[in-house]
Amino acid sequence: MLDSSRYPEKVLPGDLISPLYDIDNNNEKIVYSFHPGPGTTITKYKINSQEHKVLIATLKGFVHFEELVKTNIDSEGKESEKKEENDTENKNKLADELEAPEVNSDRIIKKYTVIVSKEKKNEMMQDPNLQEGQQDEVNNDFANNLPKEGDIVLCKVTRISAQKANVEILVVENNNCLKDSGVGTNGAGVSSVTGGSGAVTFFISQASSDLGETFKGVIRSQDVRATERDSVKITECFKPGDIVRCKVLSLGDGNNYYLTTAKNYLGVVFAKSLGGAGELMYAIDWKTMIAPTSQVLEQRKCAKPF
Amino acid sequence: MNTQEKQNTITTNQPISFPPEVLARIAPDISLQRHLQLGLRPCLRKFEEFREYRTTDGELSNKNNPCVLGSNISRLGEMFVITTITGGIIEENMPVTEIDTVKDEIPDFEENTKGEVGFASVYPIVQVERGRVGAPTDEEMIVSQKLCESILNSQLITNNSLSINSIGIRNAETQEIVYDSQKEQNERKLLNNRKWSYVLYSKQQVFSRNSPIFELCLNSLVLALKTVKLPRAYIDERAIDLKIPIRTRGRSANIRESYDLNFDINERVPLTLNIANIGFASNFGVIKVENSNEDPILLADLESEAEESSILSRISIISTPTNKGSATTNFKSIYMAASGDNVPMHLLKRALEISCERTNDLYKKLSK
Amino acid sequence: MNVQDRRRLLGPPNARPVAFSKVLEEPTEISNVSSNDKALPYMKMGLLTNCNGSSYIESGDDNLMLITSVYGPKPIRGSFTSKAVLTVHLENSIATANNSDGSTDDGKNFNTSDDYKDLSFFLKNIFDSVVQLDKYPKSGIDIFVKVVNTDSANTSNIPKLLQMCCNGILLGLVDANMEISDLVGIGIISHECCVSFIKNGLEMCGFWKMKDEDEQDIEEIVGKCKENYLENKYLISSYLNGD
Amino acid sequence: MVLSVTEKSYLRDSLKNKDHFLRPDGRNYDQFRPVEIYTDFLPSSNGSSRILASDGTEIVISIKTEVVDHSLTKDLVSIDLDITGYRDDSAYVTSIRSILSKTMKSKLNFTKEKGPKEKSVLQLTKKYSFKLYIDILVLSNYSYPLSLISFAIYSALETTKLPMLISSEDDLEIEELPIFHDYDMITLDFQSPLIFLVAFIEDNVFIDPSDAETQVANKCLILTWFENKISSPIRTVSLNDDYTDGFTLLHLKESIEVVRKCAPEVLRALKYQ
Repeated sequence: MLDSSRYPEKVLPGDLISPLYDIDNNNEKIVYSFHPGPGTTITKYKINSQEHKVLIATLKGFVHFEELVKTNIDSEGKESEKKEENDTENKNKLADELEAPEVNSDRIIKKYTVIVSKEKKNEMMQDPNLQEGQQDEVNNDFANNLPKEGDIVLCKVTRISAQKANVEILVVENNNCLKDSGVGTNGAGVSSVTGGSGAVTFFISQASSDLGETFKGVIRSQDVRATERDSVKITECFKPGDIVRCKVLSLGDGNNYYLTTAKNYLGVVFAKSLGGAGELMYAIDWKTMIAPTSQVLEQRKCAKPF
Repeated sequence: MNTQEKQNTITTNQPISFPPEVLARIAPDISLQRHLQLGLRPCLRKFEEFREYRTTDGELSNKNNPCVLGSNISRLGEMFVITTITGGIIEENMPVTEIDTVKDEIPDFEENTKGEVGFASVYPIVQVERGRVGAPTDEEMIVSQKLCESILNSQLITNNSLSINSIGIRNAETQEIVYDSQKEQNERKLLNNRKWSYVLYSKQQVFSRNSPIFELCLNSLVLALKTVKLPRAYIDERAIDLKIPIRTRGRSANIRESYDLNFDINERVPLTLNIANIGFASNFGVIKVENSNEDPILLADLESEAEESSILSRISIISTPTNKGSATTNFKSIYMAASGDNVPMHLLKRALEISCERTNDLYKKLSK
Repeated sequence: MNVQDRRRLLGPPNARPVAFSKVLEEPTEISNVSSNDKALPYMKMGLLTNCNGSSYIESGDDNLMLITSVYGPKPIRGSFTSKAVLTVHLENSIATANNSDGSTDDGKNFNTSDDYKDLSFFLKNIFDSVVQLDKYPKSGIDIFVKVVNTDSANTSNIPKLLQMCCNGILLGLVDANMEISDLVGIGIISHECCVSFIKNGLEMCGFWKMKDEDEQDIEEIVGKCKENYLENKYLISSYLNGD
Repeated sequence: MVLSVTEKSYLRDSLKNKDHFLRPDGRNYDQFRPVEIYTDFLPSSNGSSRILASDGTEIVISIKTEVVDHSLTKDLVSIDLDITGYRDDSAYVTSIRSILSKTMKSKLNFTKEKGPKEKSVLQLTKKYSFKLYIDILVLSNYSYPLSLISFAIYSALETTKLPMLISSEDDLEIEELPIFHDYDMITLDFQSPLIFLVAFIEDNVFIDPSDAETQVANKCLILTWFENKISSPIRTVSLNDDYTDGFTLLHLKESIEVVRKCAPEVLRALKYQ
């Protein structure tokens, strides 16, 4: 087990946390290899014209060591594969670096991801990869929660066309709400097209959310549902103003994230009837919603409400 | 996919739910209704409760910034505004006639007979800090205009209080400035009976905007105006005789006044305001709670995105405090837009009542 | 340039700002310098609620008040960028006499918008080297620094201003939980020279010297600035730790 | 031209090595690119110059003067800078303009003689001074032009002809406008500062970086050469967002050395024509 008391517990940006490799105090054979996670990075220090690579903190907070692989080298292959499914980017890059020490047969290598976060140790260890279940706690650590591949996001539909629906990403589910967007920062909710921020347009198909600037996304018609992808009619799935739960497919191009709703639990969660003028509707099956008092039925690609 | 299935079995029985912060972001109107149904507001205040108002006067108008004639920092909950007032002068286009000289000699005469004196305003620029640069937003423009009109209509500043009635003369040798009304009468002749008056500008920077800003801006502006001290103007003794119109270089072809008025950094006169007309503003919203057959409810001092974007029926009231002398309150301005739910009579009355209370409360607090 | 601004209420066009003839340089300035080291700045994080990070700094000695706000990461338009674009806007929000954003002021020593833009550019360069921009793809990080109050006599003290701005931005970034590789800081020695350091003074990331003074060896300058930087860094880190 | 990631890394590798330092155009670390300068070709201005760099950068400078009452006018230098392809209010242009105008202002107030005869270079009589209008037009711009602009200003000022004063210098008591000679001109007794740009990559320091080199440099240092010594402004600029490593005292010292070595030669070359 890693003796984390050897390393600082509370850090400020720029503080040294650990070298990239370290040897266990008691057992020479155990080598710890540290990898930068959120809130840490590798930097070079030059001391006496010799370069040393070390891990430093980039956030203010508490240091956590998360073991990447629980067992020794034998089962390492399987384990890491499984992990990589969930968290892709960092570890691929590191894979190369890992190769070298693995050759040394009699040493046991333990890999740790070093994380700096605002919370103290025990408070934060909840599974961050929950896909469907809901967390009650909202993680307000905003900056490190930009939408990334695989994230579930909640969006508002801003405009639709035959091929795609354009949306604004409001929140990454179970994560932060960006404080700096919203009516508060961009002036009063209603403003005219001319002058000023002019974020609001009068076209019904372009109902903007008055939310300042948000990350934009696009749901292409073939990403709306998993079956009969070619016969999707966007107008029967979304209407401007709907709140949609989507999954991020990719970072997309310069303007848009690519999103999908091709899962049961993805789709419209909130919609109002009659193009936003009516009342809140409820899903009765996966493609129909009903307004409770007026009994208006409308077509949507609904998210499973349970 | 193991985990996936596990998730499904766990969650099948519970409906989809969102944490309050997320719901407030994705569906502010629903979030607001849920709160109101519980008898709460999203900001956790009571329906008719205002946020705390804190203020600091005149801190930014010090020796180091002589250009700042008056200032105020007002804080309403988390939102705050920094108001600074600067000045300019303008030469009044007054024909040099005999009537003017008569008026000058008998100043009382003018006020008594005329009765009605013109009123002046300030020229405000409102900036909401929002992480953007560039042209002002609609809100900023609208609020600036409203502030300008409100100050004018509340008859707070008379034209007289802004006009420069006496001009000092700086002795060329001793650099001393003399404000001598006797001597000045004579000099006035030398100055060809030209008249100047001050123009007031204000700059208001709103930080942490989380609610409508007009009321806070107005209150802060009024308080800042109370602190304004106008620097006295003087003229160089030598310059009095000089009468060369200077053409300013460049594109503007204006002829600058030949008298170079200077301002005395040490000698300042407080701006006289019509104290009786000082009014404070408060705002209200009216909204109907869904799933209840009751009348709409009145919310004081709107705050947060949810309230602002879903409550479209608004009332904004400027009222003067009840003074010792006059027991009645004067309403300086009432603005109502029922673009959302209808506003019933009793709520409007209630709003007026509350606004009086609020004004009196503010006045008491601020005059301490 | 010459188009009249119709979006703001600028008042009568022929008005002239109330301007004061130059204030006599008060002899208190010498005592100011000596007390420079003692008065501690007042710092506060999280002043504003509608941005992701903010800070307020009031330097102890010369009434310099700064409000820093950090916005972002927010989306940027145009082509895909794999890392964030950082911008710094330094603004003097003290009302200038003519009331139009300080852009058309005449003749003051240091107030022109050009100069402020230049300082912003310099600060941006410093923070480019510490903010972990590649963690924020497709986004922009905007930093606004507003000078709310200052001794007008001391506006010419650019290094001091830069130092305070640097501190303010740093606290803002920490408040926003933005990933930064170091507590960058600026050390000053005089009214004309400052150096910004990272890695406890092992490396520099900015150098600023705009006016000649008495002959000084570069080594001496850097050495003295480093001392000042370490003092300043101590202040910042003890504030952050005490928080 | 914007380089691709691969090109950048190739270029950086060839520039960062101390032993196999190789610049894309084969220059030495202290070697300038050739420039061509033409002077005095604008008949309607007091002084002018045009500079052509080997990478195609072309700058035209015109200097005009005006006689002003220096008690009324605070700035005796006015600099107008226009760079093709950049907005006037972009950080790039404003930063260069701010550096230039501050440098010129501070250097022109420089006085050689101390004591009662002390006066600035531009002072004409006790009441009047020349005011310089320096208009800079960067026609085509392939690398950071600050250094070249300072060379061009130098050459332009060298050839600037000012009318010769024939009235009395002491006009404080007597109200009198300065009177000039009909055709005799004098030159300005002033050596304009030269601004040098030095780039850092890892441990290497080299002067006059080209556009490609600035794209991979960590930081660039601006140094000024005035009155035969290093002078301010000295400051850093970053000309790219990709490489932002810090630098050390060694870099500063080396760059000062390089400028010390190059500046007299550059000055001689500029004087020669």
